[in-house]
Amino acid sequence: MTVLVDAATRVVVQGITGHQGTVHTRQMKLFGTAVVAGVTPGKGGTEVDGVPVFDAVREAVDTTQANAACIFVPAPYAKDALIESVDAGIRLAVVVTEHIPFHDMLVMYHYARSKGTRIIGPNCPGIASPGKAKVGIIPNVVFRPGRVGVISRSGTLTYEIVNGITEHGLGQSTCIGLGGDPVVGTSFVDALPLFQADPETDLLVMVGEIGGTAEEEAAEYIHGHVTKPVVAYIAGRSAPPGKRMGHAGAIITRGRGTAESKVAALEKAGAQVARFPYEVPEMVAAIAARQARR
Amino acid sequence: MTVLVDAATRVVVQGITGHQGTVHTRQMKLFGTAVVAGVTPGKGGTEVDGVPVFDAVREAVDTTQANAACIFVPAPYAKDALIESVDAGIRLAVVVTEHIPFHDMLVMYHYARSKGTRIIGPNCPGIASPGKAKVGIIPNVVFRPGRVGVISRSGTLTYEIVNGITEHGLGQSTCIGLGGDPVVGTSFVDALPLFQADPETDLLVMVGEIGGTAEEEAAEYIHGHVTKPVVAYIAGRSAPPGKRMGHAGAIITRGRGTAESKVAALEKAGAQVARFPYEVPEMVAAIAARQARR
Amino acid sequence: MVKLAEWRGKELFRKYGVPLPIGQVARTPAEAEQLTRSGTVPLPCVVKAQVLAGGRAKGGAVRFANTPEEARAAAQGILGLEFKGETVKEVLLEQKLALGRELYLSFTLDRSARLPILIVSAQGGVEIESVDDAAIARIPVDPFPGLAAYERRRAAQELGLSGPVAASLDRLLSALWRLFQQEDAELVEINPLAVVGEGLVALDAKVIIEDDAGFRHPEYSDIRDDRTPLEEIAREKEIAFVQLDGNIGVIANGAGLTMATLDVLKEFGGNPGVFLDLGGTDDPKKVTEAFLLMAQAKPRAVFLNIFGGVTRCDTVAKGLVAAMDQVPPGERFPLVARIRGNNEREGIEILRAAGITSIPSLKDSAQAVVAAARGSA
Amino acid sequence: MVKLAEWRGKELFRKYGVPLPIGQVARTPAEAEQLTRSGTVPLPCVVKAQVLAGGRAKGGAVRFANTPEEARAAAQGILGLEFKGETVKEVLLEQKLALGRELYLSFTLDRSARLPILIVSAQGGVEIESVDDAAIARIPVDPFPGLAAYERRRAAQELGLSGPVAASLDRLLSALWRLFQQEDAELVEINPLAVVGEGLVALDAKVIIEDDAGFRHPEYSDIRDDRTPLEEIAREKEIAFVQLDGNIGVIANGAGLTMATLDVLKEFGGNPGVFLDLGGTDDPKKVTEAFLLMAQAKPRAVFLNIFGGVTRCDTVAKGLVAAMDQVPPGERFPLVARIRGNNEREGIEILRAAGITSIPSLKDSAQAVVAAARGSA
Repeated sequence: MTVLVDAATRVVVQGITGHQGTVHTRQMKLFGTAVVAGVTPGKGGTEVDGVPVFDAVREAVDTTQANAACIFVPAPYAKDALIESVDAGIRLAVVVTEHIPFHDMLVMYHYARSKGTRIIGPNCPGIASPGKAKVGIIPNVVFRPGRVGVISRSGTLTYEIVNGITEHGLGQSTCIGLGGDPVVGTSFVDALPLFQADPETDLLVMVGEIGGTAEEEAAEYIHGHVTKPVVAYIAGRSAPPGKRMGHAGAIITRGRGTAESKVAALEKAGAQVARFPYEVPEMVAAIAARQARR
Repeated sequence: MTVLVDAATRVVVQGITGHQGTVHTRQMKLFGTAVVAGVTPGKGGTEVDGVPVFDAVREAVDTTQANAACIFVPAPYAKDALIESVDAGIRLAVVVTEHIPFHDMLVMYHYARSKGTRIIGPNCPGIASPGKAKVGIIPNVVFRPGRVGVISRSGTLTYEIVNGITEHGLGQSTCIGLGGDPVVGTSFVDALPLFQADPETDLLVMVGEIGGTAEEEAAEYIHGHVTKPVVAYIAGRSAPPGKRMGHAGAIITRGRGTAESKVAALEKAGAQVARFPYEVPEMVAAIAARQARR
Repeated sequence: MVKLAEWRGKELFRKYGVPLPIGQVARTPAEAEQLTRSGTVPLPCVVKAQVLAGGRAKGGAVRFANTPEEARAAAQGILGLEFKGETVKEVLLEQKLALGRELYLSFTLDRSARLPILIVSAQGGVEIESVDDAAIARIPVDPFPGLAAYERRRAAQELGLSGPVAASLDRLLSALWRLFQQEDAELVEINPLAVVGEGLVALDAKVIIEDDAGFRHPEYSDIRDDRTPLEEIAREKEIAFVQLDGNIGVIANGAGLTMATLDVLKEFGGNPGVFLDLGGTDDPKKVTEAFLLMAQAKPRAVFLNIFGGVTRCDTVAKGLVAAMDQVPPGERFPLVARIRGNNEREGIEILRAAGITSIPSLKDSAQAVVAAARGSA
Repeated sequence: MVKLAEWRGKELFRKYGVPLPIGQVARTPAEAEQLTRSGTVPLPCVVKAQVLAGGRAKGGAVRFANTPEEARAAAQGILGLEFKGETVKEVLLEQKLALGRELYLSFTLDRSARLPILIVSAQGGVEIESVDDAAIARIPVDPFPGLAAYERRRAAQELGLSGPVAASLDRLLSALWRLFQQEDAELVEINPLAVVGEGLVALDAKVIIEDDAGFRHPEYSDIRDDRTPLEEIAREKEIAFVQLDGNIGVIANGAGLTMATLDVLKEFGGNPGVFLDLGGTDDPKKVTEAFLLMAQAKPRAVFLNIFGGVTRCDTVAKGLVAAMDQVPPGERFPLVARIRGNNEREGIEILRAAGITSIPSLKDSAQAVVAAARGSA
């Protein structure tokens, strides 16, 4: 196991017969992931891209020993889909679905937690460990195996930065896109210890956004617990206060959660904070070069 | 720690200003228990038998470092009282209250479990470890420190049997009265491993009743995991089918949970099964004598 | 345990949106005729005795009617019937539907799993106990997220339903789950649940409300169980009291000790008839009341077997002595007492002053009361 | 984010049983007079502009009336007012009560704890942001057991309430908690919550319903936010679109990348005016629609910055090229494109065929668009 996924990861895709489910099943397989099953109620017995489709997650797990779920089902049914996975014994559930009401997500989070299932997302690109497995939708092309761990609240900005790292001749150990919704299954603080403990990760990239206080909490955690170098970037420094930038995670509320407070907290914790996304790969490359010299 | 309680147990009594709360606070103290706080909303600042009373469990815990709760509050408020204890970080909650609706108890059980709090009860006599601590209402007079572990679904029948063991010149390591309600926080199967692992327990007494299948499940567990000798007694062998004997746990339903099936399962698992309560101390004494000779 | 009659269960079903045949209750033959004549209940119809016991169809407590006159005659034939100890006071008239398959469905508690459980079987219309275990599906439900969509889909699959009937089941299960929780039910059972066209209809309704949840449901306080008059008085006084066929009265405290006492009495050839569980009372008046209730059951001998915990021995002794004086001389009975535990010494002293000896051993005392019952025969 | 006007929030409060002053909405001065003359709203009364912005009392949007004529005059004075960008179309008339203390109370989400949170303060009646942190109590609520009695007691304690007022708070909190959950609210706020005699009354109501829960609440679909007309069109087409003061249009995909693009443009002296987030679309028609919407905002230059994931580069390129032809010649603007990621090569080829060069570096492309915006000024 690198972080959460590895070659033993066996994925069941919930909502596999939908457009996104089908497209990303193919992409996950091309990445080298063992996508062993799909689930769409009523479509049991069919196949998608060679992957057997079941009516229920329990059947899929019993038949294929799936241990991770990738959820594409529409928002109104996402809560139920997650509960089904949890009850079937799935330990890692990546929820790609966007627009899930946070009241639903509260139930999902606390139920999954009480049963020992980790959620990544919702509204997230998922997790990928190049050369091992991908559960989610991050484009395959941006990756290259390596020793940089990436944790991000963004979607496409993650791809942009991962791609930049790859273009600088480096690679990634694992990349997690946490999702930017108000309630996320895995936060920076939850993900940081996994990378700190991961022997395949040498340095960490953290991509944050304005809104919420997840980056400030991450900074506190880094201060006490993370010894690996951290390069951070916070998007939205120039965003106008009070306007939404596409999702609820990006509202500046009451002076808390501003770019300034996040940057200050991270710098205080010893992280290098990039001012622009294209500076991240440069900083990473410089640290990697120093690490290589040691 | 013997089993669940020991000299480090610090008890907060919820509903301390009620009749039962007051009486048993005194009895617990006489047993040598550190009863450090009581809680009755609106009575904060008063005292019961020298024990300070608080308005909220959180205050009691913050002030007195209580780590176990004994709940006497009336059934309609018991669920809330338990949730309050769980949220205040109490790890062991003995619920003495009877007549709690099982739908409430389902919430209590699953909520407590998700937060790592163990419930004993409801409608139970509680737990006692002679010479250490008692959380509950088992009469002090029946006990004597020793090496017999007692687990029972009954109330007074437990006292009767513990008393018999004491009269035979032996003593108890820990005695747990699980309560006979349809949903209990701790069952035989939950309690058995604690006694099996307890270095202060040499042999086990299990007092069951007709109704439910807790004894059959205990027998299965004993078969695979319990190496200490077990003496069992099942009450209700002569009870007429379909009539209630005082609580819902004592209904014989559909041929399952009969005295016969319980006795057979326990004997098959290697337990000695007494036909009458007064045989239990005799069997225990015989085993203890053999153990002493070794 | 508050068992609701079919029609009351169906009132709940209606409230929660469970589909039912058109129907109404009648308490007289004339009412039955009127309900069908007016079209309130469409013809042909079924006329069903409103009793709690099962097996009504076999027992002649369910009849059919094609005309208002037949409805009257059917009601006439059923009302007043004695059915397994119950007198029929109400009949339920319901339209007769063109039925498809008959299914079984219930929500109840799985004690071992500590979870509500949904039980379904494609073999409905017969007693579920008689159905092969392999034909019964058990679906546990977590009370936190509640009944999930995938669990409802699984139920449909187990019942072999699809399309609109499965959609009907989905709604029905959601409704029944809410009923189960909000009404504090121990059991909600539909047997048979019939496929009618592209939908489902609950032909029967069995709902048992938990006694302990009474504080949330004053609306059920008028419902009487199948208790004897003495049991009913005991219930009002909150004394656990069970009447059977034997002749020895047992007063004990706690369900387990009461049952153990019974076991021992049987062992020595005794035949216990009334058990009275004082539970955790610590009020001498309640003990007196309980004792006088026992006297009304006219036992040949009474065994008082108390282990004092919450209930203290002296309290019981005081209550007992107070009661003894109130029993009319002609109704007195031999009493064997065994009181142990909290305040044992004080209790024994009070009894001794009233001329009663407490026998410490359960074995000895049980033998004594069996002998006393024989002696006074 | 569906912000409910005070009167709509109070309709919800009424439905859930939160105590309110007697009141009603008027849309004309005549209606205001009539409501008070008929006694529907008792006098003296308060007349409040129904706008979403705060600070109404200071801004003259809240007036008082002792007679029907005064009510009319007050409504006359408020209706049609421009208040912080909103035009007042409704006033709420409410009886004026003899107020005791004014408290603050709200339910919202604590993102860090992933729990609903109850926030109370004894210092109500002012903006909660201005209250000292020490005077604000935060009580997290677990959604499984729901708001517990001890949490309600703690709120009463924090607010310094006891006796009947505390009992009133207990009921109010239970009602508000149900509203918060069942209506999928992001925020339910009462400020001020006034002590009136031995009870509590909600003088204001601020309820925000979560957009994403719209599928459960069609009843809120008619409520418009404070959007510009173009933003409203974008909302209908499900395109995230924000209009500000600058002159550079930005089309990107994903909130993070959109914000990062903004940051970079500002760095190079650009002044972004419209941001359009394509999100995860993979439909060329939607890209065309988005682009035409952008054209209507009349930017000086447009920056297309796409990193292909779910959205593929060729899809965007196709949609873009299709849109370019539909923009009237007079409304055309310089376009700088940067497309990376999935199907990058194909996308670049499509753009090149239409005469557009994709600049791979974010830095270079951002500088190019800033220059273009200056050039076309």
